[in-house]
Amino acid sequence: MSQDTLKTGDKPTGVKRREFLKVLGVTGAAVSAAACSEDTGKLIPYLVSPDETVPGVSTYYATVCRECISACGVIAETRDGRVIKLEGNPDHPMSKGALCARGQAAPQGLYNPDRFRTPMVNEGGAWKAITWDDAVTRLATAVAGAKGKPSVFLNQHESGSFPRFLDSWLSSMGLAPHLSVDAEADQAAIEANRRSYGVAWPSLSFKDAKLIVSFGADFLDGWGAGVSQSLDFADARAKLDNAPRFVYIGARRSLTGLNADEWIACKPGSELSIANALAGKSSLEQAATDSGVPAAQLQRLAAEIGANKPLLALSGVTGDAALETALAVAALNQANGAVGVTIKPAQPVTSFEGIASTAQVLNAVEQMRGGSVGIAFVRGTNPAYTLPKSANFAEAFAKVPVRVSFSSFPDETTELCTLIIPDLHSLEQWGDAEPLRGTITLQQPAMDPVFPALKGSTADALIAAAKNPVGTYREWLMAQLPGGKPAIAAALPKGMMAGTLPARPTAPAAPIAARPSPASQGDFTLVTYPHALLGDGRGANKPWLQELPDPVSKVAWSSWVEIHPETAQRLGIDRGDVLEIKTATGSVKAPAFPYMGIHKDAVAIPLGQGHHATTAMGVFNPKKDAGTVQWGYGRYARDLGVNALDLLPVASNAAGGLVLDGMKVSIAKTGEHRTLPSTEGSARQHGRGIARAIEAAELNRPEQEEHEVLPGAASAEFLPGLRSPVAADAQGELGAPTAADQGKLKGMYDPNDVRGMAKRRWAMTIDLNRCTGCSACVTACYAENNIPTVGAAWQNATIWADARAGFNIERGREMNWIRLERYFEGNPDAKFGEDFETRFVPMMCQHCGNAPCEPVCPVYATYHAPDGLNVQVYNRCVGTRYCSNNCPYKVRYFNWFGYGEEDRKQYAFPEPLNWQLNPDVTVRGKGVMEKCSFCVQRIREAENRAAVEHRDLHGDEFTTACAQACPSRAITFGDAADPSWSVTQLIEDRRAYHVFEELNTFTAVVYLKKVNHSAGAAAPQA
Amino acid sequence: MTKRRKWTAIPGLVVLAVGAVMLSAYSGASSSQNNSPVQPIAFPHPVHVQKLGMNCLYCHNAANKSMDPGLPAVSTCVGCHSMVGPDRPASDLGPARKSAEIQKLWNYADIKVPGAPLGPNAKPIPWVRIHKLPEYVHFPHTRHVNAGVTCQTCHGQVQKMDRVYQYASLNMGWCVSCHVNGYSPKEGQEAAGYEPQQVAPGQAVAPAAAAAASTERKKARYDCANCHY
Amino acid sequence: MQGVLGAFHELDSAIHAIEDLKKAKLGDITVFTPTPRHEFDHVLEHAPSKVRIYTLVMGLAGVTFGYWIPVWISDYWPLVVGGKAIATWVPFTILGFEVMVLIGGLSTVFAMFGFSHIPRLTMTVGYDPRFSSGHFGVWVETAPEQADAAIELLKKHGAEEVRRER
Amino acid sequence: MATSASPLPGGQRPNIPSAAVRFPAVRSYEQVDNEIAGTLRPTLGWFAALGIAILCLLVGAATWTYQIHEGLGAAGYQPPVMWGVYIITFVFWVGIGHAGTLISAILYLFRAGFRTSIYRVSEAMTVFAVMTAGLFPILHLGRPWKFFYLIPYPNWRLIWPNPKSPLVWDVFAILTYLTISSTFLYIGLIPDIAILRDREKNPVRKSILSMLALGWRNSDREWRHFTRAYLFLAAFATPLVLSVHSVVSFDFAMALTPGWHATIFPPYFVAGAIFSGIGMVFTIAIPLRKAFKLQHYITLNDIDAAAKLCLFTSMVVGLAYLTEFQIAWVSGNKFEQDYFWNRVFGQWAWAAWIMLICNCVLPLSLFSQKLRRNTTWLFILSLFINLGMWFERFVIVVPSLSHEFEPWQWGSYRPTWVDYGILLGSFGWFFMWFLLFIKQLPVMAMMEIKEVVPPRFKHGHTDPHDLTADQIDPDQMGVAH
Repeated sequence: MSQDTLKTGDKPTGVKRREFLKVLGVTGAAVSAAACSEDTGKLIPYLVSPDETVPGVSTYYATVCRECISACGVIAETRDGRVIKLEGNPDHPMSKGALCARGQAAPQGLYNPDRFRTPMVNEGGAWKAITWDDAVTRLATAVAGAKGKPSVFLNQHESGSFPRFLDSWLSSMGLAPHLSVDAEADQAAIEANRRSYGVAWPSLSFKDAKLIVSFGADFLDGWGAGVSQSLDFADARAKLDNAPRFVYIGARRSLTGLNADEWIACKPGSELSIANALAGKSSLEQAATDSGVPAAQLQRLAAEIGANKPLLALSGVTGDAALETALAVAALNQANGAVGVTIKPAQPVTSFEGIASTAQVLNAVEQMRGGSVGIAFVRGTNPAYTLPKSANFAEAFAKVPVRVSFSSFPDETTELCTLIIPDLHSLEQWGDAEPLRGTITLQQPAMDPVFPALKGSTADALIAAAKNPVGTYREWLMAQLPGGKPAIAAALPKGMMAGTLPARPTAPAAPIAARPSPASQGDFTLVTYPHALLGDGRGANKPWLQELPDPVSKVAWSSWVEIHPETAQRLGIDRGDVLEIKTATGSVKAPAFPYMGIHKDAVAIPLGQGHHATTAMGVFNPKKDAGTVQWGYGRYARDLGVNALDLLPVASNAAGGLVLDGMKVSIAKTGEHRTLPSTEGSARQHGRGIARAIEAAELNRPEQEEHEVLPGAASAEFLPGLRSPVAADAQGELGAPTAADQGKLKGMYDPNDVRGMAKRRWAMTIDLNRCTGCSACVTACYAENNIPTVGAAWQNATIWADARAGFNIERGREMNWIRLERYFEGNPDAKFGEDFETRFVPMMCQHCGNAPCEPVCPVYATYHAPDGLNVQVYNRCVGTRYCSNNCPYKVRYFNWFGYGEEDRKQYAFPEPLNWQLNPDVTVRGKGVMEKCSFCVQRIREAENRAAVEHRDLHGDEFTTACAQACPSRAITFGDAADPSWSVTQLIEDRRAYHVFEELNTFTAVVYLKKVNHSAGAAAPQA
Repeated sequence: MTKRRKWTAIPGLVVLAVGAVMLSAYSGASSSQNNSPVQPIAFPHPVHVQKLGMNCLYCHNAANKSMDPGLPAVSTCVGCHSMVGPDRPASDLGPARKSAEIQKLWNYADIKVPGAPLGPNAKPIPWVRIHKLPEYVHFPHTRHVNAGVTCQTCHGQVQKMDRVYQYASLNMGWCVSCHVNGYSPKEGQEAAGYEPQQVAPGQAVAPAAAAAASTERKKARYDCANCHY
Repeated sequence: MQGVLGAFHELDSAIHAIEDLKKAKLGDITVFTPTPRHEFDHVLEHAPSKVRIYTLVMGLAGVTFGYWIPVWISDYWPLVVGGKAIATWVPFTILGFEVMVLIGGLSTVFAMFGFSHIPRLTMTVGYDPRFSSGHFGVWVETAPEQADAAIELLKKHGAEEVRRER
Repeated sequence: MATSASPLPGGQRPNIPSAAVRFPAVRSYEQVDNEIAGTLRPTLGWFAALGIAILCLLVGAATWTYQIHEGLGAAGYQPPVMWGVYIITFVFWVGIGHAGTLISAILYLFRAGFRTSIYRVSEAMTVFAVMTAGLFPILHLGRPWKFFYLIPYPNWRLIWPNPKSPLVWDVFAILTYLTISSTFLYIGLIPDIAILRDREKNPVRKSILSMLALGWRNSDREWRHFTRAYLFLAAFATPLVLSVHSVVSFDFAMALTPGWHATIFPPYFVAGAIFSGIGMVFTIAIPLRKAFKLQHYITLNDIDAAAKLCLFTSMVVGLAYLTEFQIAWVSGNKFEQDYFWNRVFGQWAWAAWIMLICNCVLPLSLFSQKLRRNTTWLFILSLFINLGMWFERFVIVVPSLSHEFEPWQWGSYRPTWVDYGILLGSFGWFFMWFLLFIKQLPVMAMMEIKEVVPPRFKHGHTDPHDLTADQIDPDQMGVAH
């Protein structure tokens, strides 16, 4: 592979080629297995070698994740000056070492091929690249020109000192203070929290609750501080005795809802009356009629609430009664002893402080439309997309003479600006955050800017523009932080320090001046919600997040309309039929997704897709368009799906938050049909016992007699799987050659014969009771193992081939080494109102002791390693695909195209995305099979370290990427042959089982059954 | 009938051809063994190692810490050579002369006068790579160096090479045979070209020396996933 | 090498000619026939072909080799696949069989070549293109002095053409 | 010994008189030569056919080049259906490749008279079919340029193929089969080539034919060893035929996949192979017979006999199908049952029914002698049989994979133009070779026909020697009395 030769070096990309060459020259950087050329290329040394780094060895920096407003503490793994992976910071109270899918995908923002590489100015409608200094001088003159006139600064909400710095700068320039915008935050909940508890966001303790009731609060997919909430929720549910039962009330059953034991499917907007009824403010019968929920069910719930204190009730309603509902729920909490126990105002999540309401933003838009505004700034946020079309942001924005953007990506708003000074990525600049009161998290640059033309962050630009004496933003920041230099120096390695930042001003919440918007007609109610992975749309330009199937619908690279199967059947709508959804304010067309988890009178559409450039741009062609600016939020997001906000009128709830659901819509079949790019084969298990569950009551009953499959007796059947035959081990350190049989017997014909078995067996347990289906593990795996994304429109064949986004996924060609299977339990053709259960199963290579894939490979490309791994040797593989045919778990993935070959149009890592590639893992070329390797590179790294230090591996010394990322700690990895690894205890759990045990594959992955808390069992047997 | 005889030779030729193909395949004729490219600067290993007694790890400083041996940064060269300029006085290394090679180094490092640090326009030296394993092979230098495998075992006696060449074939078979048959420190010493110290009978041997002289072969795992992942 | 060649159009005449030639002991007789007629074998009374021995021996050699390759390969670089033993003889039977057929079959053919002296570099004397289409040929290898007797004998039996060759 | 019984005069074994009238219309050896060698003159129609075949081949070659360049994704694979048209077609051609050796070897051992006239054609068909089949395992590789990893040869990696893998068994089986069947064909050809050599005037062609004839001169010694060797080769080829398709069936039977993992596969596949092979023989021999005006060699009796064999194998295949369902039914194995239900009544019903109708229903028409002797119908039927047998392999490969253990990974399959292009190319490749063959070498074994054509006699049949023996009896060859 000639990546490391000079000839590629003179490509006129803005990338710091030299740096890159240094790196690739000295490290055996990850490149295609297929391309094993004799071309040895050049070795480019450093000029001055950085002191703390050793080539080929990772350095880790603690910093902050800015992908959502929670601001978790993360650790950036850098190799030879490049960030190659983000991981949670184990010491950080927010993330506790875990990291969600969006956080994992941050490097794809850093290395996004569509990132602005230079500042740009729009002169007479034409964009022109300029130097950073030039841009700063233009900024200075513009600001000077706008002095005294009203101004607007829309900044993506972030925790920390920067907002304060920004306001001080603005006032020094005689400009209005900025608005801290976040389109995802539940403003009603925040306002209700303020009124009831006095803080924007108290930290929640699921562990201490006896009953969890959520009114549409999706605390596992985007509502609030995702990672810490999942961790806590998982811990709560993992308590096998008196774990809290979880009831979800809402018109749509979100990922959070799917994790509930019971779903109370109410009419959209009727949550308020249910909450009031439960709080005793009104009659349950009234609530029943409003919500269409049988009264008996509500009575049972009421009884349960009475019987199970403390309660944890949450409201995430986004209708126009959002605030009222939130307040009612707060009352419910106060009435049931939640405050201080399950809801802790004393430990507020400070990252939610100081968010401006959407109403304020809309008022600012009106101000702009007034024409008086002299200058407008946008940073990070994308109002042209995140505000309803009916707000006519573009038209209002156009009235402002000078429009400056500090955004890094060519999105809808940036395209409307006149001057672009791209901010550095958060991994490239200094900053701070206070996610939890009292914990200041430090954000330090983990690497030099990818694009050297960008000389500084927004703050640096502002300072430079103001000729401000404070020097760099870093110096200013250090001066702000408590404890001074030594304290900071001490804190930096950990990335955290104790102390609090000054409180942030919060504007009083007020709804926007009611604006007459035509009332929509139609017999369906619309529900829109932020996408679990793309959020308000900011994730849409990251291929990992596009490729990662939505946890609920399992649809990728597309929008969809959720409609209840019963309704669909009534209207003759099939899965994939394109529906037109109409309101008075607009209409969208999207394929139907029949989903049992939606109210039969409602349709739901996720937000986040449907990015468009102002002028149509056509399908991206990697061979031709690589150089041009990809407006419409980049090549990966542009023209995918629809933006449901087009349907919404400009209306806000009492807290000033945008009303996302409740409006009437009419739906019509267009006659078009589009196969959904979904990874779902069959949503049912067909009784094959892949995802197993057990009733809590059942579990707590004393052990049954032996022959019963369920309790811990399993281990007998497990032994063979958790032992592995040894060969090819000349040293004998793992067993065979020095074993009793001198290594003669290397077979497993008799699973109970222990001779010739290895002393080491890598194994894994997956606790289905903890798994919430959030899919963070999947993205972590993509990041760790250089897995290509295949869904982009141009990643199909060339001649007479379909260039449609997600087409490869329609054909089942996704490459997710670990996938999350979502199985529905219960009546397959249930009518609405019949509850159903959902089970999530992370499925990856099971590393079988008797692997069916191995003997069929004609070239030994896959075989059983002495330490129990089922190994795939890419460079030996000739691609007969027999192994995949013979794999009962179907966890082997084939490189149908040259996803890993940079000269192919299907190349999945276009410059500079390839900077993120993990040098320890071979990038696979076309025509080879690949699969989960149990992160063998991490195993080898640990083994090497141990060998050099002349010691054995310690228990739990390291773990796989998926286990490390998992925000609910469902995955445990370790050596099943060495009791010092915690996995060995978990294997003995009485919930443990193998998938397809009857096939005698003796898998190394042990699943622990999910525990259900059905309504009947919920009554406390004291 | 000579015409008839000719065709009887054809099978023979076929057999020969097949034999040749197999032989070349077996002998690894495809590898780049003995390849010895011209470097941008003719760096004399013998002078630095044998005369000046520098250790390999002085420049290739990551070899014992990392997968990669590491390559001296230009600043490392300049560390000495900003003083040791092109104008070489007479010394035990030779008569007074003007060293074209050091001049080249100065040009890369953008140094005009002795004692100057790296200049503003310094650029890295584009060394031509000689030892290159395909990217799907992960070779941990640290593990081998720490196991006492001398550099010369794989790279040949670089200290004697005026121009470095690829010493070993670096074929898979070559790697594996060592893992299977094992490696003894003594062989390493011999490969490195060090004389095993003479020990008079009854004289105590320094443990290090004894270890170095040991002929006990240490084997290694040779299943594919050790290097291919 | 010299002798007399007679070309017959009828089968029986050729047969009788051969019988008399044998009685007259004029020399070795070779018969050319467009298609194998066992009448000739009866009169010539040749021993049965030895080809079968080669078939047997090489077949056995083949099956041995066919078993040996996979066993050797498996033990040469012992890799465990599917938890099976390293050298699993059962499936190797297939390879054993195939190699037996291959070697046995080919050696049968080569044995046949050897016995019947083909490939033959030169067309020896005593052959005529007619013998591949419709005629039966009888070639007697005789000394010149006995040639006339042979010619006369062949003619008597109604050979269409008789010629003396050297 | 005292007995009134009187033995036959001459004490010879009585012989089969019927053989004399096998080819009533063939009178003399010369007529055989003239008529059969006469078919070798190229005609315009032949050039046209060859042109079309080569065109198809070029299409296939171009398509493959594109597929190699783009990656296997250009074909219509939809995981979990990791095998598709290529493997289906591979098994299809291997199956075709079976009738040849069957007819020439097995019928030879069984002394089936009707073999004589059609075995050369079917042997040639075998060799070319196997040559075609042999391409597909390489064609369907993700990295075809690395196919040599499957061949056991000493190499500097010190690593060898995995002898436990059915695919390696395939390599051995297919290569052996190709070698043996082409040797068999060639050995049978030598005397005929000698005939052509002796007839040839053009010196260039003559010298080439001389080389091919290996200096064969029809001497008694040559014939003696020749017939013996031919017998043993036939004895070897017979079990080989059975083994090869069994090995091919192991590709499936050795896997866990529901619908594949069945012990019935080897006999089932062999029967299917013979069935499809005979179908292909009809497809080829019937037009050939017309075009070359060889009706008096390939007589209706022969065709009738072959048709009976066809009917028989068709019923064996049908039985195999039923047995599969029965096994699934009694096995009580959920995966197996789900799969077979899905095969006939689910997603893939259409393919399954094409298979059943073409392979089990239509051939039943052969119970009628009128239809057995109606070449037009046989030709049409043979086309249906070829189609049906292709779909049999489709039904085995695709539905099994698309409906495996893991419901989450259930899928479908739709081939693209690339698959069809290469399929077309394979037919082009096969027919190119076949057409070249029929105009260069005799499509019928002249010397074997001469065996059953009575020779010229002078004094009628009153000779002490058994001159009525028109049937060659290999067992008696060279046995002295």
